[in-house]
Amino acid sequence: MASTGMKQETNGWEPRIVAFFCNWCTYTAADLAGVSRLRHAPNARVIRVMCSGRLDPQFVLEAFARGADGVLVGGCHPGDCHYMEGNYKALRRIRFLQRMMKDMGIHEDRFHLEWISASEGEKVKTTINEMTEKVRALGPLGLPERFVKWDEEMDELEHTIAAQEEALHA
Amino acid sequence: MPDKPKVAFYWCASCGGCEESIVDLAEDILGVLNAVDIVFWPVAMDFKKTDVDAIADGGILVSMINGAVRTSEQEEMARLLRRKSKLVIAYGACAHTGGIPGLANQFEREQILRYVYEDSPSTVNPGHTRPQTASAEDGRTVTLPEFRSMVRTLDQVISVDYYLPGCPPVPRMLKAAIGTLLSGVLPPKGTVLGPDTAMCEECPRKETKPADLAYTAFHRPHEILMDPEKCFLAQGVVCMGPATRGGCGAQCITGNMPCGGCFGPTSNVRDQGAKILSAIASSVSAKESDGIDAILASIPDPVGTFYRYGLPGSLLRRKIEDHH
Amino acid sequence: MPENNGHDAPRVGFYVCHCGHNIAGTVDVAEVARFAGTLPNVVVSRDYKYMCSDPGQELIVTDIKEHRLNRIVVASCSPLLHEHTFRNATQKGGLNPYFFQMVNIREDVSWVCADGKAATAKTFDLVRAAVRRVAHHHSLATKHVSIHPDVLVVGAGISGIHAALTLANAGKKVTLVEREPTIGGHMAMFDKTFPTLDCAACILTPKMSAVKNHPNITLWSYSEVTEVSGFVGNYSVKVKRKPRFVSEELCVGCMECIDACVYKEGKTPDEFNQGLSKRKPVYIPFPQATPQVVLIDPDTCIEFKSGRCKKTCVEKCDRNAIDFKQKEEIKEIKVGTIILATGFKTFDAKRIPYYGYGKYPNVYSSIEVERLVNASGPTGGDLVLRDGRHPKTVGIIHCVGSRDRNTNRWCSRTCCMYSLKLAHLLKEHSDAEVYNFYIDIRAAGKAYEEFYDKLLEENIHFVRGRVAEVTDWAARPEEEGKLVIRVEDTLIGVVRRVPVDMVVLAVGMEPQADSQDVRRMFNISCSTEGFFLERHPKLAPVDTFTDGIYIAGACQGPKDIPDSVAQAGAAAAQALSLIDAGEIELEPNTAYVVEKDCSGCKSCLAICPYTAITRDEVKQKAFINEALCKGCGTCVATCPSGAIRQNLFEDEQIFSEIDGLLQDRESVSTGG
Amino acid sequence: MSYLYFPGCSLRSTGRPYEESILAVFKKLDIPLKELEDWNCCGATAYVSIDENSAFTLAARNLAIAERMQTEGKPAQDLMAPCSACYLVLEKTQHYVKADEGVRKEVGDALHRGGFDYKGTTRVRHPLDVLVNDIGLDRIAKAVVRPMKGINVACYYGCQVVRPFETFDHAAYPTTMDRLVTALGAKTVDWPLKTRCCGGSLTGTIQEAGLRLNRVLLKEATKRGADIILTCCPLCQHNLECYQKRINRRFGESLNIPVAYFTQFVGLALGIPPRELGIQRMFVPLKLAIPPVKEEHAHA
Repeated sequence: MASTGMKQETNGWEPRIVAFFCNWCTYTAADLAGVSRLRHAPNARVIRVMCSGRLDPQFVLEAFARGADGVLVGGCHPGDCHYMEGNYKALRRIRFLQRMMKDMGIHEDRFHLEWISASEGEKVKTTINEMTEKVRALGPLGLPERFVKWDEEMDELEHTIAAQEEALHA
Repeated sequence: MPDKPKVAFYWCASCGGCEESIVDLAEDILGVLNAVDIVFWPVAMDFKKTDVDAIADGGILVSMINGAVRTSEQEEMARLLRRKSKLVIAYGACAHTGGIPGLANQFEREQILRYVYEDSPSTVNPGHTRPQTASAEDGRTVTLPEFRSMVRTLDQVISVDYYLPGCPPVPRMLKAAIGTLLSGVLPPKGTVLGPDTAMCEECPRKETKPADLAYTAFHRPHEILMDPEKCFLAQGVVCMGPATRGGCGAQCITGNMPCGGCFGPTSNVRDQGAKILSAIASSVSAKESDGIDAILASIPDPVGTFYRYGLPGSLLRRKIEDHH
Repeated sequence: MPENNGHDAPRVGFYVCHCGHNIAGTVDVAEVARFAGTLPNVVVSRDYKYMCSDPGQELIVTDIKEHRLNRIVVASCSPLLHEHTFRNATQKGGLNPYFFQMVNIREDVSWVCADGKAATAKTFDLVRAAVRRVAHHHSLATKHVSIHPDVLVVGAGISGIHAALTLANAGKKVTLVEREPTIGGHMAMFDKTFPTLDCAACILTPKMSAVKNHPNITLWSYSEVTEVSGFVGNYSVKVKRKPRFVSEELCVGCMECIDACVYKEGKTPDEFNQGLSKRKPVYIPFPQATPQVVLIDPDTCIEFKSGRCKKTCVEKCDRNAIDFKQKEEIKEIKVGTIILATGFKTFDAKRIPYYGYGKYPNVYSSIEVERLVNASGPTGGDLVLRDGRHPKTVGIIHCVGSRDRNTNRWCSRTCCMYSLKLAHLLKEHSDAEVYNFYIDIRAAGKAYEEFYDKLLEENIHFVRGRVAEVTDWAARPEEEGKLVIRVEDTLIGVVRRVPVDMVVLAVGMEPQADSQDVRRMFNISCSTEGFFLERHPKLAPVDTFTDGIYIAGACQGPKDIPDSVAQAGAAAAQALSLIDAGEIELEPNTAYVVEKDCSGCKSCLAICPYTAITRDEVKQKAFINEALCKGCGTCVATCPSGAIRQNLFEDEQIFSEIDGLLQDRESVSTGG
Repeated sequence: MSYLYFPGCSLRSTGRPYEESILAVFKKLDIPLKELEDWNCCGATAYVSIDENSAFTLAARNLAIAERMQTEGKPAQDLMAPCSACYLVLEKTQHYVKADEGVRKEVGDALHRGGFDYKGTTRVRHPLDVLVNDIGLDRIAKAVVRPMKGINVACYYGCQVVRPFETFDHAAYPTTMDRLVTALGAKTVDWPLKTRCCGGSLTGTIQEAGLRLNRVLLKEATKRGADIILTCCPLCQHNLECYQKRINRRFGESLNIPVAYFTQFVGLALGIPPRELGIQRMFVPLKLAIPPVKEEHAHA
C-alpha cells in the first residue's frame, strides 16, 4: 500500500481527521459500530451535532486551519433526516465548499460527506478506514506549520530592525 | 501647538482610495486639523521617514495605516509606526482583511512575477529582466523592497488596536473614530470601529427580498438587466450584504451594484466567505449533487466572489500547494 | 451555593471511567487522568471503576462541594446512554446540569481501537476538546411542555380502532379520523382470519360499533387530515370532512334510498368488493358499515350530473337526510399526541404482466378472493369465476410483489399464512384441487406452523418454486381452456406446467401511495421502502423521532392482525404515559436570535422546516419560536452574520471543541 | 433526424427483404440512413459463445467507426442495427465495456492497436424502437395509404431485442410492434409466445429440437387466428418461414402461414410497391394474408 511508504517519509505522522456526525443517524451508527466491536482506524475525532444541517462551513475551515488533515461529515440519508431537510442543506453547502476548497488548492479527498443511517455501523467503519487511507496517501496538510513557514520570510527584517534599534539605543 | 495629539497616516499596498476618504471629510477636515497635529502623511504632506524616526517611541497618539502588506518596505514602515504610536488603526479593507490586493493570494509569487514581467501581452522583456532587491549602480547600491510570497493583513505583521473597515471607510465613521480616540474613552483592543450588524439592516431593498429564495441559477451583474428596486439576491445576483458588516449606508446598492463585502464580517463571524457560502448554498433549490453543482456552477469564481476583500484575513489565508 | 451563570473562572472536575475492562482494558485510564490534570482549568482529575454507579456519581457531587467545581467532564460511554445520569449528578452537586460535557471513550474509542496506545492518544484529544468546550457552557433552564390530554388517531383499520378504544377506555378523548366512508379497513373485507379461522366480521364488528358508541370517541369517517402544526403535547390539526350528501345526524342507515334510486341496477364498480360487484350512486360500503350512513357519489349521481333526476331517493327518505347541498367542512382540533395507523396498500399485480392479472379474467388478487369467498361478498360466498364457471383446480402464487428485485424486496409476512387460509377456504367452498406455489413457507407465529401442517393433511398441493408465468397457451390437449402455471419445481428440479381454472395472486403489502405526503405532514421519517420509520427497531418500535407521534400497524411495516393489535396497544400506552405524566422535558438545545445582531436579511426564514422562524415586521428582525424549534441548528449554520445561536451547540462551543482536538497540532504555529 | 445504419451479414443474405424494406420505408418517411463505413462482423454468432472479448472487440470496432462518423456540432446520430443478434451484441459490448474494467482494457487495447478509439458515446437502436419512439405512430399513421384493415397479425419479437436489456420494451411482454401494427389499421392477436424461443440456430444443429420449438409458435399463432406472423429478426423470420413444410411432414401438421418482416408490412401500408419490399422473395406467399394491390393503386 502506498500509504506505508508515506508513513516512513512523514516519520510517525498519523492522519488527523475531524468528523462531524449527526446525532440521530451517524452518531448512533458510530455507537452501533462500537457495540458491535467493529475495529477501525483510530484517526477520526468525532464531534457530535444534532443534525448535519448544523455544519457551519466555518467549522470545516477552522478544522483545517488548526491542523486537521481531513474532515468527514456524516448525516442521515436523503429523505431520512430527523429534521426533514437538514441533510439537504448540508449537502448543498458541502458541494459548494468542496468546490471552493479545490480552488484553494486543498485536495478533494480531504473533505468527505457520507450518508450513514443509524443501522449502518459497518459503514462507519469502512468510511473511516477508507478516508484514513486516502488522507494518509496524501500526507499531512499541516496548515499551522505552513502558517509559521510563510511568516519566516519576515523574520530577517525583524532582526535587522531590532539590531538597528540596539545600535540606536547603544 | 506642541500639545496637540500627534496623528500619522500611511499607505501600504493600496489604491489610494483610503487617502481620498480622509480628504472626503471635506470641511470637517479643518476640525480634525485643529484637534490634531499630523506628523506624517506621505500622500499629502512632505515628511520623510527620518522625521518619524525622530519622534520618540509612543510619541504618536494614533497611526492610521491603510493598504495590505506585500513588501518588506511596507513591513518596515508598519513596524516603525507601531513603535512610534500608542495606537495603530488598520484603516480600510486592505489593512483590515487584505482587500483587493489580497486576491493575489490565489497565486504563487513566481506566477505573479512571471506574468507581470514576462508573460503579460503588453510586456516586451526578451532578457527576462526581473527587479532586483539590490543592484550596483556606478559604485552605489540601489535597493528595492522585497516582494513577499503573499499578501498579509496589517495585523498579520504588527499588533493592531482598532480597525476602520471599508473600501474605503466612510468619512462619517472616520470622524466618529477620531472623536472616540480623542475622547480618551477607548473601546477594547481589536474593536472594529463600526456597527456590528450586517449591511442588510440599512439596505433600502431589504423588504423586496422574499422569505423563500429557492435559487435555480446565479447571474453576474453584467449578465442581466438589474432591477434597481429589487434585492439582488432575489434577482439571483450574489450580494455579500447579509454577511458583511454594515455602516457604509448601502452605497453600492444605491448605485445598483451588489455588496462586495468590503466591510468584512461581523464580530460573530470568523470567516466571511464561508458564511455567505453557507447562507446562499442552503437556499439552492436542487436536492441532489448534480443539480446542486449545476446551479452553483453559475458562480464561476467562488473565491473571488466570497473573499473579494478578505482572502488574506480568511481562515485559509491563501491558496496552497497540497500535493506531495 | 449561588447559581453559577458561567461567568466566573472555570473550575473543571474531570472523571474517566474504567467501565470495568470495557475501557480500562484498552485505554490507559490512569494516564488519561494524569493528562487531564495538566489541562488548564482542571482542578480535580480522577479515574474510577464505574462512574455511572452511585458511588461514582457521589464522587462528582462531593467534589463539586469540596473543590468549588463549576464544570464537570466525564469520559466514559456514549452520551446517548448516560449523559442524563451525569447531568443529574452535576445538578445534585448544586450546579446547573448543563455545565457538564461528556466524552465518549467506549463506543467511540476502546471498543473500536485495536491498539491501546492509539486509543489513549485519541482519548487525550477528545478529553482536551471537552475540557475546552465545557468552559464555554452556560446555565440553561430545562424546558418542560404540558401535554394536551386529547389524542388524534389517524386511520380506523383494526390498529386505529384498537388504539382508539384503549385510550377511550382509559378516559381520554379521542378523535378517530378515517378516509373511507366506513371504518374497519382491510380486516372488514376478510372472510376468515388465520390461523384460528374465526370470522373476521364476528370479531371486528363489535369493536366497530364500540367505537361508534363510545362517549370518548369522536368518529370522523370519510375525512382526511390536511394540516398538522405545533409540537409534542400541543398539536393543532386540520381535518377535511368530505361531503356524503347525506346528513350523518339524520340518516339511520335503513338503505331504502338505495332501493329507491332511479338506477335499478348498480353501474359503478363497488370499491369495497374490489369491483367484483356494482353499486349505485347512493350506497353504503357494506351492511355492517360504521357509521351506518349511506353516501352519494357525485360523479355518477344523475342529479349532480344533469340536475334533472327524479330524486326518488329524497322522496323515499322520511327523515330528509339527503342533502345535495352539503359542503366539504374543515374542522380544527387540538391534541397532545397522535397515533398514525394509516395501514397499507396491496401490491398491484398488473405490475407483473406475465402473471396475466387484468388480462385473463380468472386471475384474481388475494384480496378479491377474500371478498369472493365471503358470505356477505358479491357472490354470497359462492365461488363462481368471472366467466361464470366454478373452478376445479386453483393455483395460489405466493410472493407476488414480495421478495422480488423487480418489485419489492421485502417479505410481506402475511401472504404465506393468508394463502394457506385461502387454500383452506377455497377447498371448503369448491372442493377444488388447490396448489400453492411458494418460495418458502414462513409460518412464524403462534399456532402458525401447526396450521400449515393441518393444511398438508387437507391434501393441498405445495410446489416449491417461483412461478415464471401464467399463460393461456395450451401445449397439451388437457391444457385447453385452462390457465397454465409454468414453474420450476425446485424440489424435484423440473419445469412444470400446471393447468388450473383459477389463479390467485398472493399480493404483498406496500406503503400507502401517499405515505410520503403523510410523513411530511406529521414530520416523521420513512425507511427507504416507504413504511414509517420507528425510533428504534427493537427498543422503540411504535415511537417515531418526533415526540408525541406514534405509529401502529402495517403503516410501519407488513404485519398481521395480532401484531397490529399488539402494536396499537403499545402505541396507546406510550401516548397514555405521556398524557398522565402531564408534561415532557425537552432538551434545551433550541436556537435563538440575538436581536441586536440580526440584520433582518431573511436568509434563515425558509430554512426552518418547522416554520419556527418568523420575522417581526416592526423590528424587521428574525424571531425564533422556542416552542416550535426542534434544535437542529440548521438556521444557526445558515445565518450569515452569526446572529442566530444555539443552546448546547454555540459556535464557540464547537470551535473550542475543534481547537481542543487539534491543539497539539496548532501549538507549533503562532496561529493567526 | 438521421441514423447510421449497420446491415450486418444477414441483411445481405437470408435477410435481404428485411434490408430492402427498411431502406424503402425510411426513404418513404424521408429519414436519411447512412451505412456504417467499412463495417465488420458484429461479433455475434459463434464468437460470443467461444470468446466473448473478441466478440466485444469486433462489435466495438463498429461502434468506434460510428463515433468517428459523427460530425462536430451536429446532433449525434444513433447507430441502427436491424438484426436482433447484431443489436444485442452491440448493446452488450457497450454494457460490458462500461461495467467491466477488464473488458474495457482488453477491448480498448485491441482497438488502439488498430488505430481506433472507442468512447462508448453512440447509442445503438433497433428500427422497431426508432419507428415507434422516434418517428412516432402519429406520423406513420398519417403516411398510411393502404390501411391494413381486417388482417390479424401475430407480432413476434424473439428473445434478443428485449432480453437481457429492456432498452425499449418489457422483457416478458413487449408491445411496441403491436402498437405499430395497430396504427397501420391491422388487428393483433393476443398471444403469450411473443418472446418464446424460435429455435435459433438449433434448426441447423439439433434440428429435431429446433423444429419442435418452431412448431409451437407457428401452431399457436395459427390457432389464435393470425393471418400472418411479423418478426423483427432475420433468424426468427428464417426459422419460422422456411421450415413449415418440414414441420408438416415431421409432425403431421398443415401449417402454411406467411412470416414477414414488420418493415415489409409497414412498407405495404405506406403504399410502397411490393417489389421494392422484397415481397417476391418470400417462401410462403404474402398474398395468403394480404391480397395484392395493383402497383398503380399503391402509388395513388
